[in-house]
Amino acid sequence: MVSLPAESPQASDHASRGRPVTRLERRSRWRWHEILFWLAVASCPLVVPDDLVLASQVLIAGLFALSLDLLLGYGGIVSLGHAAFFGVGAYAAGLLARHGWGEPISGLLLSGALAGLLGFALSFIIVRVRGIALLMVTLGVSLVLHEAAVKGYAVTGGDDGLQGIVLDPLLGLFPMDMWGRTAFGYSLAVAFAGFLLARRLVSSPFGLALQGMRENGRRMAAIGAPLRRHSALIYTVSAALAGVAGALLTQTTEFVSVEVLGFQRSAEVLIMLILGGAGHLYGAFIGAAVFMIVRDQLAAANPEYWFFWLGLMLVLVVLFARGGIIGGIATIAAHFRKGGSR
Amino acid sequence: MTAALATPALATDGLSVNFGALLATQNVSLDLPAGARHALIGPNGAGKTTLINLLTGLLRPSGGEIRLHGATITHASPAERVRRGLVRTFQINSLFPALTPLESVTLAVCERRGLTRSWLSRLSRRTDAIDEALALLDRLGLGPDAERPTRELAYGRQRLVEIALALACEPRVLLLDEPAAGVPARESAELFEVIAGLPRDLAILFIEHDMDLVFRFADRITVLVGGQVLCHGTPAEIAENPEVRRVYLGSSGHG
Amino acid sequence: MVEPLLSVRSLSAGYGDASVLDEVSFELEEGGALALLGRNGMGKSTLLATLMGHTLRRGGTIALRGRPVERLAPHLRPAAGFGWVPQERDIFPSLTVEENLTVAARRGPWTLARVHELFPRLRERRSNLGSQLSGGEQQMLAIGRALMLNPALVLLDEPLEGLAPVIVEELSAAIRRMVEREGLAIILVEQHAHIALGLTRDAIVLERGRIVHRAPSATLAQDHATLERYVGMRVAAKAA
Amino acid sequence: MMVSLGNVLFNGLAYGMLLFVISVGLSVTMGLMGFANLAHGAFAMLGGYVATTLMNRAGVPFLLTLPIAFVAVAAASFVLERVLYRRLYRAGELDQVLLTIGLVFMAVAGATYVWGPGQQPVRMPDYLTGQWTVAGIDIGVYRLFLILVGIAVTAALVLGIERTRFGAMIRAAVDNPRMAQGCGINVNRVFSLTFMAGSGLAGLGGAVGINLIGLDPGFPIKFMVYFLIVVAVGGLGSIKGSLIAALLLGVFDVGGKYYVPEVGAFIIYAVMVSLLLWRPAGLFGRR
Amino acid sequence: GVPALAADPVKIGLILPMSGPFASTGKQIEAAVRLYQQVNGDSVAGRKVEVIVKDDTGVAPDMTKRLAQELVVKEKVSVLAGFGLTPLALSAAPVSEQAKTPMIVMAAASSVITTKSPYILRTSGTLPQSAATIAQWAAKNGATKMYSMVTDYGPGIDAETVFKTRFAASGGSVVGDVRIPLKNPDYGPFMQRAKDTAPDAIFAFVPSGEGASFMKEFAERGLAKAGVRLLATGDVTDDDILPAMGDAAIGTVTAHYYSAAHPSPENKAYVEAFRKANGGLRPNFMSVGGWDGMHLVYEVLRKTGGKADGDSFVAAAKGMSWTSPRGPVAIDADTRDIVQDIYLRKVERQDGELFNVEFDKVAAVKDPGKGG
Ligand SMILES: Nc1ncnc2c1ncn2[C@@H]1O[C@H](COP(=O)(O)OP(=O)(O)OP(=O)(O)O)[C@@H](O)[C@H]1O
Ligand SMILES: Nc1ncnc2c1ncn2[C@@H]1O[C@H](COP(=O)(O)OP(=O)(O)OP(=O)(O)O)[C@@H](O)[C@H]1O
Ligand SMILES: [Mg+2]
Ligand SMILES: [Mg+2]
Repeated sequence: MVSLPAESPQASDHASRGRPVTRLERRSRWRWHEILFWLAVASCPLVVPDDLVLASQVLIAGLFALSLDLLLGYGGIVSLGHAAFFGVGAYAAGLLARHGWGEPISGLLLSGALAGLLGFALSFIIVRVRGIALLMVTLGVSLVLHEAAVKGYAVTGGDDGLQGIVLDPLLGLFPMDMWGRTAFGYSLAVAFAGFLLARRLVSSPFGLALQGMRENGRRMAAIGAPLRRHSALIYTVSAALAGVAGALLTQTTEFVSVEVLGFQRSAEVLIMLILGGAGHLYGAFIGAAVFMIVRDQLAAANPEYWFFWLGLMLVLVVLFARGGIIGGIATIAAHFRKGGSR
Repeated sequence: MTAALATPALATDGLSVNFGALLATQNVSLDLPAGARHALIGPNGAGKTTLINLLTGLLRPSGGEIRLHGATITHASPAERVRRGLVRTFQINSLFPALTPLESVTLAVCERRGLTRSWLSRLSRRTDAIDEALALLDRLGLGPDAERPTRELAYGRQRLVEIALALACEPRVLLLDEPAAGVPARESAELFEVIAGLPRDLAILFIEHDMDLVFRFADRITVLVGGQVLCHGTPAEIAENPEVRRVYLGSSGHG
Repeated sequence: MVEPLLSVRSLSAGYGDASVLDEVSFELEEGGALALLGRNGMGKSTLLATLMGHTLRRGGTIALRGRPVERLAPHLRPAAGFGWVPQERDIFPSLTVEENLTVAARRGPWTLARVHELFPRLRERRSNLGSQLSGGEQQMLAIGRALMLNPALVLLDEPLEGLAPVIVEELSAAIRRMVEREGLAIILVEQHAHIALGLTRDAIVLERGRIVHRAPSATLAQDHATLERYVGMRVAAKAA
Repeated sequence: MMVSLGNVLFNGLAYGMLLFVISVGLSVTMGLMGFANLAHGAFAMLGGYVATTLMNRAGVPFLLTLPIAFVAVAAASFVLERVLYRRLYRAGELDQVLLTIGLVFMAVAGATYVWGPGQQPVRMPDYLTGQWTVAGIDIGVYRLFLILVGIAVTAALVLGIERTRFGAMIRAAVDNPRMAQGCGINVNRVFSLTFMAGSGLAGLGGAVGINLIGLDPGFPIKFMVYFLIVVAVGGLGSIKGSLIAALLLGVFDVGGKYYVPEVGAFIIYAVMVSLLLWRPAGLFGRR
Repeated sequence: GVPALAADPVKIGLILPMSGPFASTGKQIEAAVRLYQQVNGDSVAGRKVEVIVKDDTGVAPDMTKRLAQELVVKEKVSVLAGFGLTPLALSAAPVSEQAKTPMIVMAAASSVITTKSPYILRTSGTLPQSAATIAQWAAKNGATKMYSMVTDYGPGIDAETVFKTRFAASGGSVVGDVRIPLKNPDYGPFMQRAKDTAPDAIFAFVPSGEGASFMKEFAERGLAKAGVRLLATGDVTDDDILPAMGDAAIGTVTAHYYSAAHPSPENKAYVEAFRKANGGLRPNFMSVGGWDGMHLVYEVLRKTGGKADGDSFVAAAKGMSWTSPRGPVAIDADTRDIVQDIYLRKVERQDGELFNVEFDKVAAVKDPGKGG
């Protein structure tokens, strides 16, 4: 044994061992602003009862971005084709519902599982490449699926999208409604569940291993880390979450278009995540919210040229808030803690 | 001695590899009995690091075989070898810049104990792993820097983190590539005390250009030149060997 | 009085808002050789990096041959006369050995041929990528690269680290020659005090970013108490 | 059969050459400078608009618009580099992606505002239109012209970057800016020049491209993927690689559409993925 | 379905691709809608008519649906209108059905759309209308071997199927066909493929806006020289971009429901006003879809005396007919789709500009894509 003797009996309690609590131990505690965040989200139906449809789509995009954050923000595995999993989930849910499986929740889980399976399979070719090659391989896979969806007219409805999706009421009680009340409640519940899962994952020993892979894969191998296993696991989880998000979109809009597999979708989720700040979990939701709400407002104000202002926003964020919105907030906070030094 | 009969902890047979025209390793055979304190010396570019890369699976040999405690590992993956107790440090630091030493070492401990398989349990509950890491860092005098981002540590401190990472894997055969490089005299001496204090049955192969350390800690020495073994021997023998003096030691009086 | 080659006045610097050096002052005459000693993390590398303009300077001045350079852009300092062998070697991995040398080249006595002469190993590995060198070869390359700049003052951050004893001897001899014959000035950071002191005329000792001791190298080499206190000499002293 | 094959090859090569001329600039900025510049297509688009505007509004002859497009775009990129890009060299590639995507959005909207949402009309001079039939193969004059331009660009680049000390300087500056400065390399200047060259080429490519692939404000987004494929498959920073990758892409794209239109773009993606799995660093990747 | 006092305004939610690849469609329709209100005043039957424009970027059905929902829920619009492409219209259909809100399709052109909700009406046209017409004309005018090139999505496939059946029915044979991907940089290879099968004419459909590049390739590849004629739906020689196509386009025969050159006083006035209001922009077939959509709303409101709830609206709209700039049109009482004359036109130069000059027509064409 290299490590000193003495520890092991009452291992789990460090109060007895007179050492300060380390950051490692502090990192999985809930903080007040986290609770505040979710309360704020949950209060949407009271605050903005007319915007629940948008709110639910923000949550879905947020969940999608979250799934990417696990991969990118923690695992350091870039992907320009994450829509592949989103899309598979979306189509799975759509086809299930179309062919008689109208029960939403089981449909959601099934679709997620299917996407997860794809992720698992892909993880084995993914570990072989990195950097731009990785970007392009992921992108390539998603584009191949996109082409398949376009050509598979008979099954997917091709470029016209998949229609005729009918769902049973949620829990047998709540049908999808015009106002998006059910959609919002449903999305919120699923997104929060997904968040809890992700949060637990990143504060687990595996979460630390993920950061290790991000920092230095070569070294990870040299401390005996099963890299293939790790990447397979994270890919599966991330893909499954993405698939669930996709399925959620299908179930709340009762429509699937090939765009769920498109390059644009992959790029957008990446933008949202970076905008919010990768590697914080919350960045995913904040990014999605800011991106979609701003886009909505701009598009309403200036239907032809809103693109310009959106782009300007992104540029400004990069210039003034390195590491996305959360990164910016963090620096400002640090600034004040240091009593505004420098 | 005793190791002669017992199966060696680590053994290579005619190990070879080449980079294009350059024969970086030419059928190198060497035995490491359990408990060995074996030094590997030789001119710059002799192929020492390359040999370690072969042993740890970073490079695939073009010929020859590697046995760990009798079992062939010539084609095992790097991680697999580590799990079997064959651990190395890097000559040029290879660390987790953004993680703190504590995080890094805890990670190594978790990997060793297979804790990273569980992705739904809280790391913060594994205080035993964290304690082990802290203890290890203290022993290497890294306690004060345990929670600073590794990239901010002075070079010498980072060298120590290198070693801490290796030790956290509980090696049975430890390969050290110039562990003391960049660590000043006293610290490096202390470092080697720590290494010497490791479990007796642990076999150590270390590369070092600091002859004081080599001659104080090695019980056997292998000299590598141009990818080939020039000679094996006890420190005394090596110090005497005129060929070694010519190609490597120079006039620096030892022995 | 003759103007010193380098004069550093109450120099303070650090990284971000971490302050490392404070109020460091010293001078170095033309062709002088200065040993810079101190334990890990005391600021040796930071001092050299500051001379090259890579840290956040809080105050103080740096003058090379009377010309203030503390505000000079980093890429202009080699032209001003600085050469630098960083501790991590910082070889350009995607350049070949030869490119690593020529990319830095400036007119002067040091040419590719002469560097190859000093390190024959580099000629052999001429077309290797920087990333494919052995540790020691990288060290040689880093030194050769600094020399190709034909500087007036070379900052050597543990240049002997990871070199085989024979090479250490040759290189030490070479450095001594450069200093004595060619009037090249050096600042040498070296963990093995006895070697450092053997190669230099004067020495300063850093402790937590302050200069805590100055003395002629020869004197300091005998002053075991001080060395013991600030550097830790047990091993080294014995070997010296 | 042979004839159709000949046609496919010729048109494929021409199309590939076009992709090369546009993408090689990206291979330089992204490959050599390591800057994830998704806005590359926007520079190409700008080049295209400069050319069309000069031709349609000012009646400048086509061939003359090409160098102007190159210079104009290089100049524009110089400003952008100074004001925006430069601040992000040290930043992570994620921030770079966000910045450049933002620029793409702005460019798209800007172009719509100035030149309208539709396709730009272009009339090529007569000596560049029409086609000759050689041994049954239709040799489109304009496509022939494209191939020549591509060859010229390749020559210029190989002489200018791969054979010179400047190329080494760029790589050194990217590998380790701190040390590069320590070697007296003016990292900022090196980067500006490289960036201008890369963008200028994009502009040139955009200008010669209109006649083949059209020009509308969606351009930067429509072709982003193609440029990335060329750079990735060719291997970051390798000019030879980009050339071969672009030609492969061109031939496979045209061939796929000609022989098996049913599977459409499928082929090139499949080819790309398998090539990258086979050689993750690209055909001629350095790193 | 909120009961509206005759006092408060009738809101129309206009969802169009104002940005993105199909922005020109949105631009044309919006311009026509605004023009209609300019010309005919912004109130009818004592109620003010208010138009709210939303941009769905043309490629995001989920956004289209959301916008439709929001327009109904938040803005309380009584009519949804616009819809640039088939998938977008389809995604919004359930909204109109659930909310019983009339939905006027002003652009999207595949047949199925109107079947997806009992509240959908169409004022643009369907591709089968044009495709069937050109098929018959081709057969009558000596084309025997034809090659079909269409864009690979709903409308294109509609066009192809209808063209093939009708052309075959009238004795011709389609010797080959190809579906061009919707997002496609280069028509060259497809054109080459067509040329190599040596047909005596090509039937083509590409979305409005793509026509220019298509035409360029047709010329470049020397198909005309090889004696291959180009017969197409009007989308290919879209008035919006026709002027830019150059002489290459001259002689192209197309079938469609609107040409800016349609010789009628209504159209003269319309083109006049449209150009004046939009800095010389020439109105295309998209624009009349918008114009007639507004006209439909106004007429219905007149008829119902301002009642705008879904059922009375649709009831009133069924069978309604009027004279549009494009000529006589009517709303089919049972399919709610548009019934209109389909004209045969040839591209010619008239006082310096290229136009689709009409030389023949088939009167009152119903959508062949449905049952018929
Ligand atoms: N990837 C590579 N490609 C080509 N040559 C290489 C590569 N890696 C190492 N070499 C060469 O192989 C030889 C042996 O390198 P190695 O690192 O094993 O030397 P070493 O004995 O560790 O030297 P040092 O004591 O300086 O670390 C060196 O000459 C080096 O240039
Ligand atoms: N990039 C950095 N950011 C923040 N702090 C740093 C950074 N680099 C070094 N430091 C701190 O500055 C102090 C001095 O470091 P420096 O590298 O100069 O020490 P040194 O004397 O060179 O040590 P060694 O002998 O190990 O090389 C150390 O406390 C180190 O932690
Ligand atoms: Mg080595
Ligand atoms: Mg140092």
